[in-house]
Amino acid sequence: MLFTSYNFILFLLSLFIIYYIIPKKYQWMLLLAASFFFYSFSGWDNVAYITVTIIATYFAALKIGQLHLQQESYLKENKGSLSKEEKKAYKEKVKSSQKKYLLICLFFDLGILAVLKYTNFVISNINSISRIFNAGEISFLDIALPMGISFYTFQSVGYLVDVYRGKYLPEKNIGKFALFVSFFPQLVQGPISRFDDLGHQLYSGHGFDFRNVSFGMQRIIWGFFKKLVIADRILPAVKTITQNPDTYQGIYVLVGMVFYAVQLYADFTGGIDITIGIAEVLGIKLKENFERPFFSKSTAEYWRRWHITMGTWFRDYVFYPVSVSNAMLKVSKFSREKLGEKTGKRVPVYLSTIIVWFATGIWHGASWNFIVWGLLNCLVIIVSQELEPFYAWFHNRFNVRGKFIFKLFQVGRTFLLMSAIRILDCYRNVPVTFRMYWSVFTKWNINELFNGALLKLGLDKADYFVLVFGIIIMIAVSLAQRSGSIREKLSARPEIVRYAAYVGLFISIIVFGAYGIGYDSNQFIYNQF
Amino acid sequence: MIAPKKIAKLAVAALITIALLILLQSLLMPKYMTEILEGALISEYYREENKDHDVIFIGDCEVYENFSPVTLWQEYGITSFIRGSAQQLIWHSYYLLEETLKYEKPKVVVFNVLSMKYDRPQKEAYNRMALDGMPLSVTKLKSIKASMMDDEKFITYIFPILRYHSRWSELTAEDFKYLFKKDRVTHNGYLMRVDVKPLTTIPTERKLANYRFSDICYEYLDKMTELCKKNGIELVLIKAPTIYPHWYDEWDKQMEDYAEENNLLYINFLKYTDEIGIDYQTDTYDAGLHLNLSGAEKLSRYFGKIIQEEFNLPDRRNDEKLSRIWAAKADLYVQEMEKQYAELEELGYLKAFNSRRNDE
Amino acid sequence: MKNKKIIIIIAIVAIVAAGVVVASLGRNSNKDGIDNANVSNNDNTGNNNETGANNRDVDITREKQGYYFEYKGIKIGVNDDAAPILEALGEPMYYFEAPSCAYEGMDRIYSYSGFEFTTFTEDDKEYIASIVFLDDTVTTREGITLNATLKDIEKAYGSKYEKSFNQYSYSDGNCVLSFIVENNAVVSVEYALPAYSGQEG
Amino acid sequence: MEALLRILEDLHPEVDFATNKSLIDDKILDSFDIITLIAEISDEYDVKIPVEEIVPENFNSAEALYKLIQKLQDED
Repeated sequence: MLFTSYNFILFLLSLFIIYYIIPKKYQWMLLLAASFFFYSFSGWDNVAYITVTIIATYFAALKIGQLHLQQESYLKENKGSLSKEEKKAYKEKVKSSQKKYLLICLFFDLGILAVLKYTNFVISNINSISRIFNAGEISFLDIALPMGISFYTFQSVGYLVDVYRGKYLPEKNIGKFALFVSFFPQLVQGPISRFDDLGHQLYSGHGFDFRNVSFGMQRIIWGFFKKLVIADRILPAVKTITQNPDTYQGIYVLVGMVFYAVQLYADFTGGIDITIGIAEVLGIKLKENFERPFFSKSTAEYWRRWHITMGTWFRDYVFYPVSVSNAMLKVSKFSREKLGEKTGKRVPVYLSTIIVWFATGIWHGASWNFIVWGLLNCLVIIVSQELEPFYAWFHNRFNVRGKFIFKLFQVGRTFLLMSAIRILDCYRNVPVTFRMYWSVFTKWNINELFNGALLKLGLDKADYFVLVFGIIIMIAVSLAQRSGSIREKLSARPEIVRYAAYVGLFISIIVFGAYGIGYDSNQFIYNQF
Repeated sequence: MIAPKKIAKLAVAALITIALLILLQSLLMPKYMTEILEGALISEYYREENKDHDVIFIGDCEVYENFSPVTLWQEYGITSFIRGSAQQLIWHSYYLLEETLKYEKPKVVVFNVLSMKYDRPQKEAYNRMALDGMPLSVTKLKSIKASMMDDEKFITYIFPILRYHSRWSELTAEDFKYLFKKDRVTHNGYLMRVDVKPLTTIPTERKLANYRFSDICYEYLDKMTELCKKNGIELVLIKAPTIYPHWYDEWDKQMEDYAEENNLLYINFLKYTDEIGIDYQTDTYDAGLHLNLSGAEKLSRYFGKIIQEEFNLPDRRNDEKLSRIWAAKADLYVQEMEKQYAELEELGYLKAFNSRRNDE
Repeated sequence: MKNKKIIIIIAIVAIVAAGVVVASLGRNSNKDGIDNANVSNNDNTGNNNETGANNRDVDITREKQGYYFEYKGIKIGVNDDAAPILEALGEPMYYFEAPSCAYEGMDRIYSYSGFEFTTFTEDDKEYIASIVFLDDTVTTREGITLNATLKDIEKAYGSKYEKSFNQYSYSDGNCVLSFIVENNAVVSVEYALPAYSGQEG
Repeated sequence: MEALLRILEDLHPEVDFATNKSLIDDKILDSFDIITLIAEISDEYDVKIPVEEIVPENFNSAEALYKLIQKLQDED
């Protein structure tokens, strides 16, 4: 069921009403039922996959939790009678059996994701290699990727590893744990939540609080505005440009990049606003996933403000474990000896970064586009890290660091760089993308921007008018958000202004939204990940 | 809970918003006043104060282009109204009849059987033209359910703004002029056209794999027959004298058998074109697909005599009130005729019907 | 010290470049049908077909595949651009046009000796919707015409047809070639776009 | 403690690690620095900081970090 479908809106409204009618202690059960009902629309086989992941993770975490408790009580009982070595040996024994459960469950959960998502990709690569030796071809598996599998798998893995690290005890009630994994708003495209964050909120009842409901509703409407009025309206132009690389080159590639950056931002942040809005109406606070990413002045900063929960997930469950693992410590010792202290230190860090970015890329999609997307991001981060001394030299040569113009330059540079790399999502494959990058420099057709060619991209004057109107509002809101939440500020203003804002936004969605016959409302981009 | 004062404010705000949306909706919905007049046919019936007709026609362009209620009145004193719409399918016709019976009880209902050949919804535009004009009612909901195409959503018929919102960039003066009041484009449902385009060729008849009408069509025809029987109305099945789309003999046979089984009157005018006096060189405006004014008057004169005798419909021209009403209608009828002739003289074609064709 | 640092940077750049090169190896991996979740086209088709939006043959003499009719060397296939074909065939014997109600479309029928075809209009251009035989003076490229028998059809086209009532249809994905057989003699031969197949004239 | 301060200064000379109590919260130390720090500490104090200890409380100030190192030392 799409977020932008009438059924979903009906489902949402009825859920809100029932949620606040029934007694608080049944609220989490209602949410669980609603989440599975929502998920069943994407097919019962998908429900089977998510249930399997839930059960496997639940039992593995339970077992690991029990072992923690056993260890604690055992150590407390014979506190005095054990020597340091015995205690250490016992701990090792418990640790290794816990590790066994952890690895089995990880292999299982991530295995499902890998098989469903990457089999065809692997087959196609094998085929392309075998085609060189014109050996036979393997036929493809026709499995549709379950909705949101990448998100709920990562959320379950996060929970399992936290329990293994003893951060908190596992959830005893399988129903409650199932709700944590399948909580429908975040199921489709995140944010990827942590159990100690979301768990208790889901299970504790929430009374009707007008402020929550009104703020939540506003956020939902704001999300729909970005998705329907901006993202879906600019989509045809992005499609025209990126699906006909032979006709649209040179300046069009830049136009395509900027348009796609706008579309992806509006689509993804819009979807997350709807998600967080829904949770807020239900009295649940989800983690913010964006913090005005396009105002960041460097790539590293951009990746701390875009898709934050994914970033922190990869940092806590991939980057740190990898870079602190014994293997990596050995590498750092080896590199420090061979290459000297200063550069030697960097090798393990960069190696872990590459690993993380490769994982991020492949997680985004089963194709070389995304792998290269990840690696390019990694390259930019590493190069800018390496250029630190150059930056330092540059800054004390011309002290422009504070100047507004320089900040503007940095923001512009980061925006263009990120959009350029991000366009890999759209082009058919990597070579085409690189050909397009190259065409930007070689094919000079800037004049095409002004001779009305823009109107042939599937957008007419009216569309551009709406897009400009929408983007200006989006930028204005982001600027205002820097000094506090818009909704707080708005609630302080007189009624007429508030009424105009809420209803104006609502009506502009109804009238200017790109939905209905002729637009066929599109899935959220991140739905297919 | 929330303070009562706040609830009152919310209620007021909600009402204002709803009013705003209703206004926007009527602005954004197409008006069908200067082009594609066929879209305005259905809604006209509800603005007719004198809903007292002995004969009701239902069907597609083969009724609203080929019969003239004013002629039926002038020649035989028969009061009639045509509830036609562009490519009206049989389920549209049935539910339209069901709804009309809420307003009045005619003596005779005339249904053109061409739509028996369509066993599935054809085009969203035709659905909208057949349904948007109807006021919200249970019958309308049933009709919507029966006629929706796959990509259509039910809610967009309840709140048409959800469908027509994208027209904001195509609004013309017409949309503002006819925001609240609409002109009358027909004469009791007859869409007059005086222009002439002689018949040249009749396309060859193509073989079909299966000539039998589909079950769904027979189902609705049975429902229509049943509804008329229940209300003591005479159902007359007709096939208008048009040369395209082709009316196969096998189809004609099926309608004859059906009429016999349910003892209904079935007339295939294609067999009586000479008696009616139709001359396809002067009586059609699109080379034989539809009749023009002179053709429609001839057909009405011929058909009026049959149904008056068959069902002894009273000649109500002596009813003082009715004749005053119909005299006014006759004046409008003549004015329209003269206007169209003048336009034809001046432009060589009728603007209202040809504006889209020229830019095709 | 200096050159060691440069080696490191080169190494890292090499790793990334290798990734890119390998990717270009995998170039044709995206062509053969896997759905690479190409984000921008949300209709999830993933691989857009090579011949652009609508694979309509403009050059009438070009080699064609699948079912199409040929008359005096002029190749006429469904969904083809009608203009060049009309020009090549010259003045039709009969021409009939039928605007559907409220101008929601315009059917045009062009009749020639032995066959006729109807066209539909899209963005002010006419495309062929269906081709019908009028008599047995014309045959399909496989030699079937009116009064042939079912066996002849099966011999020419095999038996993988779809039968509905007495109509036997063969489809090549773009065009539906259908024969109506009454008491074992072909009475109708029609090439049609799936949407227009079996439509009465 | 001095060795620890020396390592920290080596990473960010401009920061006064003795007094600063919010190295993570103010985003002074990013994930790069944390990793290099862990590698340095494992050389200097021969103690391996496990992943579950990489939390803001332990890294927000030099004292907290040093307390962590001592805890890990007497555990082995």
